[in-house]
Amino acid sequence: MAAPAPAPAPTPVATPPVAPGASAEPLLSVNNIEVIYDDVILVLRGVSLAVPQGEIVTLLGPNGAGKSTTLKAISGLLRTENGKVTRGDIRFMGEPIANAAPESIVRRGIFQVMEGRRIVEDMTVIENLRLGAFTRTDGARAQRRDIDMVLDYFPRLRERTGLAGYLSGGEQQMLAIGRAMMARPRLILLDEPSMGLSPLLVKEVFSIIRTLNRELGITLLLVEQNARMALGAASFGYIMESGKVVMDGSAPALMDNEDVKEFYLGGGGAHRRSFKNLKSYKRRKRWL
Amino acid sequence: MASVSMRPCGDFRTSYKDDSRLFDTALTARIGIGFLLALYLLVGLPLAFPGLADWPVLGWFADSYFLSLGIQICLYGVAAMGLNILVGFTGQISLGHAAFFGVGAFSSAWLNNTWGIPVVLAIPLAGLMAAAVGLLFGAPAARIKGLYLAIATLAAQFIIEDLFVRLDWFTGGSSGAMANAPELFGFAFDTDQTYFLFALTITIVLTVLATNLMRTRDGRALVAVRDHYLSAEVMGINLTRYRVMSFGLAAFYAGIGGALYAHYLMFVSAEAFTILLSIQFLGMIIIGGLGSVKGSILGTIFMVLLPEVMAGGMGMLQATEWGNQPFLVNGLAFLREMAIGAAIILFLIFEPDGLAHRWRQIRAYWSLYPFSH
Amino acid sequence: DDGVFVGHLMDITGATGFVGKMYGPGVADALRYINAHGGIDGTPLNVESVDYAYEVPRAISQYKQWVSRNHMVALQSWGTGDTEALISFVAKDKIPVWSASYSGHLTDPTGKNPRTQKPAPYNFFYGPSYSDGCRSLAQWAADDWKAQGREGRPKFVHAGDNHPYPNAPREACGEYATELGFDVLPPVVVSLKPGDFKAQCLTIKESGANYVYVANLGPSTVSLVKSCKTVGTDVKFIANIWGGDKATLEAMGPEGDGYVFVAANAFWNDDVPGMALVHEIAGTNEYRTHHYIRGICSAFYMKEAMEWAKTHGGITGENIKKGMYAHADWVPKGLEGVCIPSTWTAEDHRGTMTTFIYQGSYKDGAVSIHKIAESTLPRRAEWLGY
Amino acid sequence: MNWELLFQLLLNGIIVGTLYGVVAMCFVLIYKSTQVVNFAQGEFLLIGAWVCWSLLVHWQMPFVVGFLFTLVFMMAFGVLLQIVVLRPMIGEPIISVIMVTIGLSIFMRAAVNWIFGQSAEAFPRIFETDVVSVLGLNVQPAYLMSLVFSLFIMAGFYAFFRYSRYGLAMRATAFNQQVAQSLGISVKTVFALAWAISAMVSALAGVVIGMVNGVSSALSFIGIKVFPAVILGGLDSIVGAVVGGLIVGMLENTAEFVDGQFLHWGNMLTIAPFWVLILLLVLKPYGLFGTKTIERV
Amino acid sequence: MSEKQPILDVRDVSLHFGGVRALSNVAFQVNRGELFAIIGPNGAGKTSMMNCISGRYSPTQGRIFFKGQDITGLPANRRTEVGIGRTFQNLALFGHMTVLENIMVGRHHLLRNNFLTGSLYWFTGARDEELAHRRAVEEIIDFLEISPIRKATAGTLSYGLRKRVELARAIALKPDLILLDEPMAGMNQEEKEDMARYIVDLNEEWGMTVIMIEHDMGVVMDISSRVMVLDFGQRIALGLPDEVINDPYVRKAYLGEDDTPDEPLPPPSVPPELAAVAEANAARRAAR
Ligand SMILES: Nc1ncnc2c1ncn2[C@@H]1O[C@H](COP(=O)(O)OP(=O)(O)OP(=O)(O)O)[C@@H](O)[C@H]1O
Ligand SMILES: Nc1ncnc2c1ncn2[C@@H]1O[C@H](COP(=O)(O)OP(=O)(O)OP(=O)(O)O)[C@@H](O)[C@H]1O
Ligand SMILES: [Mg+2]
Ligand SMILES: [Mg+2]
Repeated sequence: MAAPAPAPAPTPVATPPVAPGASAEPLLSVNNIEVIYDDVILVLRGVSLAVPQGEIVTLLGPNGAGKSTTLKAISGLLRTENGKVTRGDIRFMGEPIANAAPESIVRRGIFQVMEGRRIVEDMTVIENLRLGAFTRTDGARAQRRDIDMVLDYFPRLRERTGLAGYLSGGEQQMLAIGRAMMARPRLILLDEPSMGLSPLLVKEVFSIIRTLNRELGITLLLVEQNARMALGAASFGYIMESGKVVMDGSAPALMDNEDVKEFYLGGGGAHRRSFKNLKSYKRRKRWL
Repeated sequence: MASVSMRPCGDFRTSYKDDSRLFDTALTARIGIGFLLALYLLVGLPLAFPGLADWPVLGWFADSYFLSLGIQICLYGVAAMGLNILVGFTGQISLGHAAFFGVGAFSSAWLNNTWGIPVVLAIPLAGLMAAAVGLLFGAPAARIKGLYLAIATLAAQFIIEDLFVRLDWFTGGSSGAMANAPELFGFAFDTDQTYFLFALTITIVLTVLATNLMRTRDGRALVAVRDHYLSAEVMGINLTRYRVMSFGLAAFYAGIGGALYAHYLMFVSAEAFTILLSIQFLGMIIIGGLGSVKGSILGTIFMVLLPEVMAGGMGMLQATEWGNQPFLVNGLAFLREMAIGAAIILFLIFEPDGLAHRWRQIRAYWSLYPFSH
Repeated sequence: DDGVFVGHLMDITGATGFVGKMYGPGVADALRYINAHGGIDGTPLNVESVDYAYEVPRAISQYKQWVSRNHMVALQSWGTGDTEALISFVAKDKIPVWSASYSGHLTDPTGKNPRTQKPAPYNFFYGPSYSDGCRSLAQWAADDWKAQGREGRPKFVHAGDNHPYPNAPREACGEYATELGFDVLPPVVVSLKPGDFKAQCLTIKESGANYVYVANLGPSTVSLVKSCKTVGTDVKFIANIWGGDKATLEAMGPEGDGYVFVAANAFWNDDVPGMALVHEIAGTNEYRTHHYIRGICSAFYMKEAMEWAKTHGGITGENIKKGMYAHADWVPKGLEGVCIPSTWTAEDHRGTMTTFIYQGSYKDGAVSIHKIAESTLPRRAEWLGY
Repeated sequence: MNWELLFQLLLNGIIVGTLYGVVAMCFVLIYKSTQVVNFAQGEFLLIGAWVCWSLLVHWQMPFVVGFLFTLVFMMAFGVLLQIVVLRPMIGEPIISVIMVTIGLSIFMRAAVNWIFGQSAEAFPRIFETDVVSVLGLNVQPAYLMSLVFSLFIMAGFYAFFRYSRYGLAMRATAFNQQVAQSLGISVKTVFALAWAISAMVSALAGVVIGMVNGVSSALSFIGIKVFPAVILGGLDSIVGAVVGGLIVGMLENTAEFVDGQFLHWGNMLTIAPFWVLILLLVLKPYGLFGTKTIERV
Repeated sequence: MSEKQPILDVRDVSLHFGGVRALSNVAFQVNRGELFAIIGPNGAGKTSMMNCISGRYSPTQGRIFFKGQDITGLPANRRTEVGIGRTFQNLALFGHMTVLENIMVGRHHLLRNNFLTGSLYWFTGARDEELAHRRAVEEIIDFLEISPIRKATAGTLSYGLRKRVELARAIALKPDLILLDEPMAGMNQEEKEDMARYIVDLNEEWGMTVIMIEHDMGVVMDISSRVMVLDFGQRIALGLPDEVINDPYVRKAYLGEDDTPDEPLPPPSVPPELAAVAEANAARRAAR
């Protein structure tokens, strides 16, 4: 079973740009950016990546590499954490958006699903979903239809009538993704969507991601720890470490890479290494 | 993994003991202690040899205006430190700190006047009495949280203020109570010079105590309660106990500050401990920096000096030809008030994390210099 | 001659600014006038007037600054809080103070009265103490009751905030009222901040009070009178020295008709010899309230005490204080008929036991004020400092 | 027992309490959208009342016109305030913002006292009669006007938070500004809206109170006086604010009754609400209608 | 095994929130030294179960015994003393404290100084006590390899690092039973391997009994001794990992496995615009 039958796919609100000749330009391009928190802590040191229209691109890397920071730099949310893009530029549909106000970036069609769910706890599921559609202007009826669509994707949420704060971790994750769907953006930045989800739901989420991409034409930049799933869904991947992109390539190429296999996929493809038997602490490879 | 420790390069610690010193480096320790010693000396010298008071620089340290500002900084600073324990460290906003300050002031005067307890003993006892009242009014903190608690403390402020006027036997009712100067071995601290040294000593002791508290078990528990009380509970911390205890501690410090106030002015009246003072205390710690012992003092300095500086500024404005404009002549006093309000606003816009934060940043900058960024 | 320094604390912007901005300029104008006319026999007064916004700490640091920097010899000050806080300091520094805080206990320089907590040897004020002011109103009310030919014991009630200033005369006055044959009802607490006092007025109405002593000042009294009129409370309001003046009556409008208050000097339009000087000091014909004029009196008593000091060993705080004791039934030169003859002695700082009682009336949108009585209380020993 | 007096006092409590409720609603509005406790609320009242007063007295405007002008002015004022002072504080610790409102209140009070003076001024006569009798209690007609207005305002607020997109946005902003921004909500706009509405409605209350008590700097104290009302109702509940206001109004008057008739302790009218406040909070830590914060791990 | 007394004995615990039945009559036992895993779909009640054991919630019905003692009504903060420690699914660090202080809080119940003796630091032995415990804490820090961030403020750490600090804090409690709520969420393969290592070591070398909620079936299969499956608040399976994983209901409801395989991946292709960025990144890497 793939995704539960999605509601008749409505046409995307944010139609991809059709300007001729624009196809050479990726939808989103990040050029050599540097990010500093609190005026002193340098976190990203020259990160470049591109997300073409209509693709799923994934960003992998260990904890603390700066993946979330990269996403926040794109969505402008960095500002709210006292961070700044101090060098390089970020272009969305050819226009610079580095350090722009987050709400204006959302209006342009970039929507970030933040790490750690971040739903509005003292609102109900429906209210959270309505909030997702805040920037939309296509009327209450379209939004109601979309709410139905989201609830079809995540039937569990339908039964949850209390405050969202009382949902279980996984339910909150569903809600966060559903909220992004409500915004109908051009580009969704997904920060670890599979975190805390059961295997079944991880599969569902990834098939939803593919559906979003294929049927609604939404482009995605996906930060994931579940590299197997991520590379399975994406067409291209970047690997970050210590604030730098250390490797990139098409998804199949990355999946074939020995280092990627070792550190992100858990040993050579088919036969998994057992967690139990890693008696000695492993070698560490760093691309520094 | 980025290490975010901000310590000067080349400063390595070889033992945990080194790592837990009061001052970050030997240098800051020397500067800090040296500064305080110099202060004692500079104030003490003209006191011992009155002739020195006429010397150019030493004279400033015998100037009772400066000293009275210093005394105010000490006594409000102690109380602000207490409030910072409650608000900054434990995360419970209090709008009733002035009331506890008042309890300390009245208690100390009462203990001394009615029971003949020497002032130097009455002051710590007053701290304890204030702490008892603090615990009483802090008890609801076991159940009430956040702004609800803040408003409950506002209620405490008004209730205690009302009691000040009501409890004649204790406070002298609406006509207030007299207080005596502290004495030690027959030596009275009744001039600005001596009282400054007296208050300074108490302030230093209480600052050290607070700093120690914050780096040991109970201090950490307070911060834990603020940052994440649910996980604090699972770490074995009794939430109720610490929430209420921080009220007691805050009130203790406030009480000592109030007692110092009483024995400096030698008169205590309920009028002095209004909600406005409570708000000023809050201003001190917010401006100084929440959750910083040092910040409490810095903020107090700011709040005590601000009106004085503004008054000075207005004096200068008055001296210019501009100052003769009729609208200014009448409005000078209002302008000063407005300037105080504006200073607070501007300060917070540009320094929302308080002076202590800026202090740390400057230090980090210099210790990383020339490799900042 | 470099002159001597006089500090002047006033409240323009603070909680009592409503009357502070009438009294303060009276003092300031008078001191300016004195300087312009030769100072203290040639010694100029270096005056600094500071608005301390009724904040005690500010008053203290200002005081300290004046003492240590300017060698202040005398202080003109203002409110209850700062005056009380400075009692010990001024006694130690030997700096006489003329305040506008008229609490009874300030009149006991030696601590004769057992109730006096701490003697206030360097504190002076011009005018009746709050207690004496209230006593004379009680006396007037007793007469008024009789004059109306009404029967039974009249009911007297104190209405004021639960604060040092309004509370100052409460017990003293209540005792005297009882002695005069009043039924003294439990006091009614009315906030110093104006508000809706209908609830209190209903209580007053219910209690059947006849005379309400208004212990607050300014806007609060306006609210009280208006609220009481709204609910239909039929009482006579009698107000202390800060509770009534033209500005207050104007704000009351028609409801202020018949409002009685106590004062300690002649009024701006009164036909008395000294009033010309008052007008000259003000430098204007615009109406000034009696608070302004009382400020002038306060300044002039100080001036003449300084003059005495100058000829008796120099203008020092100690000598000025003695200068205050040099005359009996004393009216500063040029202010005849304005200030009430006063006597201070080393044992008794009650300058005057005489008060004027005024009444406001409202007619066709205009407010006018008339003196309706003059009362002199006996200088009872047990009233000293109480 | 004097039943008639008690009845009159209670009635008075209800009438005064409605006004508390209106001011409390302004509080709640700002709290609900920004988590900020606005200590400058009282100054909004003050400014509103003075502006209206001078329009009527100095500019001789008819009441309705002057009143509308005042509302427009206050709205602009609220927006301006947001742009100049509060916008830079977006994303800063809430407690700093609360302190800013304290700074604002000092600033505004001084400015207003300078411009308008500190004496109490009476509003010109607006209604035909000075007093109207409600069930035997004489009250000023302004109160009846406010009663009507508050009903409208209450309904408006309720609908706003319930149905409007911006109402939802405000709640989200209060929950977490970062989250709100990530949803495309302009925190600035939300702030501007909240402050503008709050300033406007406060002005309305200021005018009514000014008509009853006279306009004076003491109006600003109402800002603190309504705290018990706000908290009794629950910080984030519009309905709670109104109920809280009514309770405080009746409580004050009941206290006055008990005190004036039996206890003679004095000052109960002011103090009793605070005692009740503490007791009630111990029993119901989120007020009567406040939402419990979610405690989950 | 069966003759040993279980360290934890959960007897028919039910937990209701209004209408929501988070747990219904769940019973199980955990033996001393076990590494016990709880799995189940999102919202199944796993975290709720853990909350009941750690004292956050008190069960609506049923009793919980720990080391033979009935702890059902014991306040949460007293449970550290009897030997229960835990980590949280949603991060619950003390954000403004340094990592070191966070872990020191874990020693709370082992320290004896109070605010009085603590204030007098040098004179009451508070310092010696602090230093002694500091040593223990440093050991934990070394064990978990977080010494570089010892002095970092916890709130600024990346997600994965915070999880590790949480584990450190829980270890600092010196519990006999440690409850881990999704310790590996948000980690990549390499980090999961590390974490698995730590958990196995904790269990085998430090001798702690572990109850772990985890969605990564690889980890669960490899390192746990027994697995319990919850669904809709009910225990639907309990047994050795191999048995449980082969339970058809588990396979369907949790793993979602008897379904059609994933849709075929999109054809691997590197869009031209990505090639340019990849080149630039490569050049930068070469330059370093
Ligand atoms: N607000 C902040 N202030 C200071 N430093 C920060 C802040 N946010 C993140 N950092 C630092 O930036 C670095 C990168 O963090 P980031 O959250 O981007 O990592 P990540 O790749 O998303 O890791 P994870 O997989 O664990 O989520 C970390 O070292 C972290 O400590
Ligand atoms: N405090 C509470 N109030 C109301 N409902 C709650 C509360 N805590 C949990 N629930 C509900 O109980 C159910 C179980 O939640 P729980 O957090 O235990 O799930 P979980 O198994 O940990 O799921 P996940 O894997 O998604 O974290 C959920 O439906 C949740 O909405
Ligand atoms: Mg991240
Ligand atoms: Mg869970």
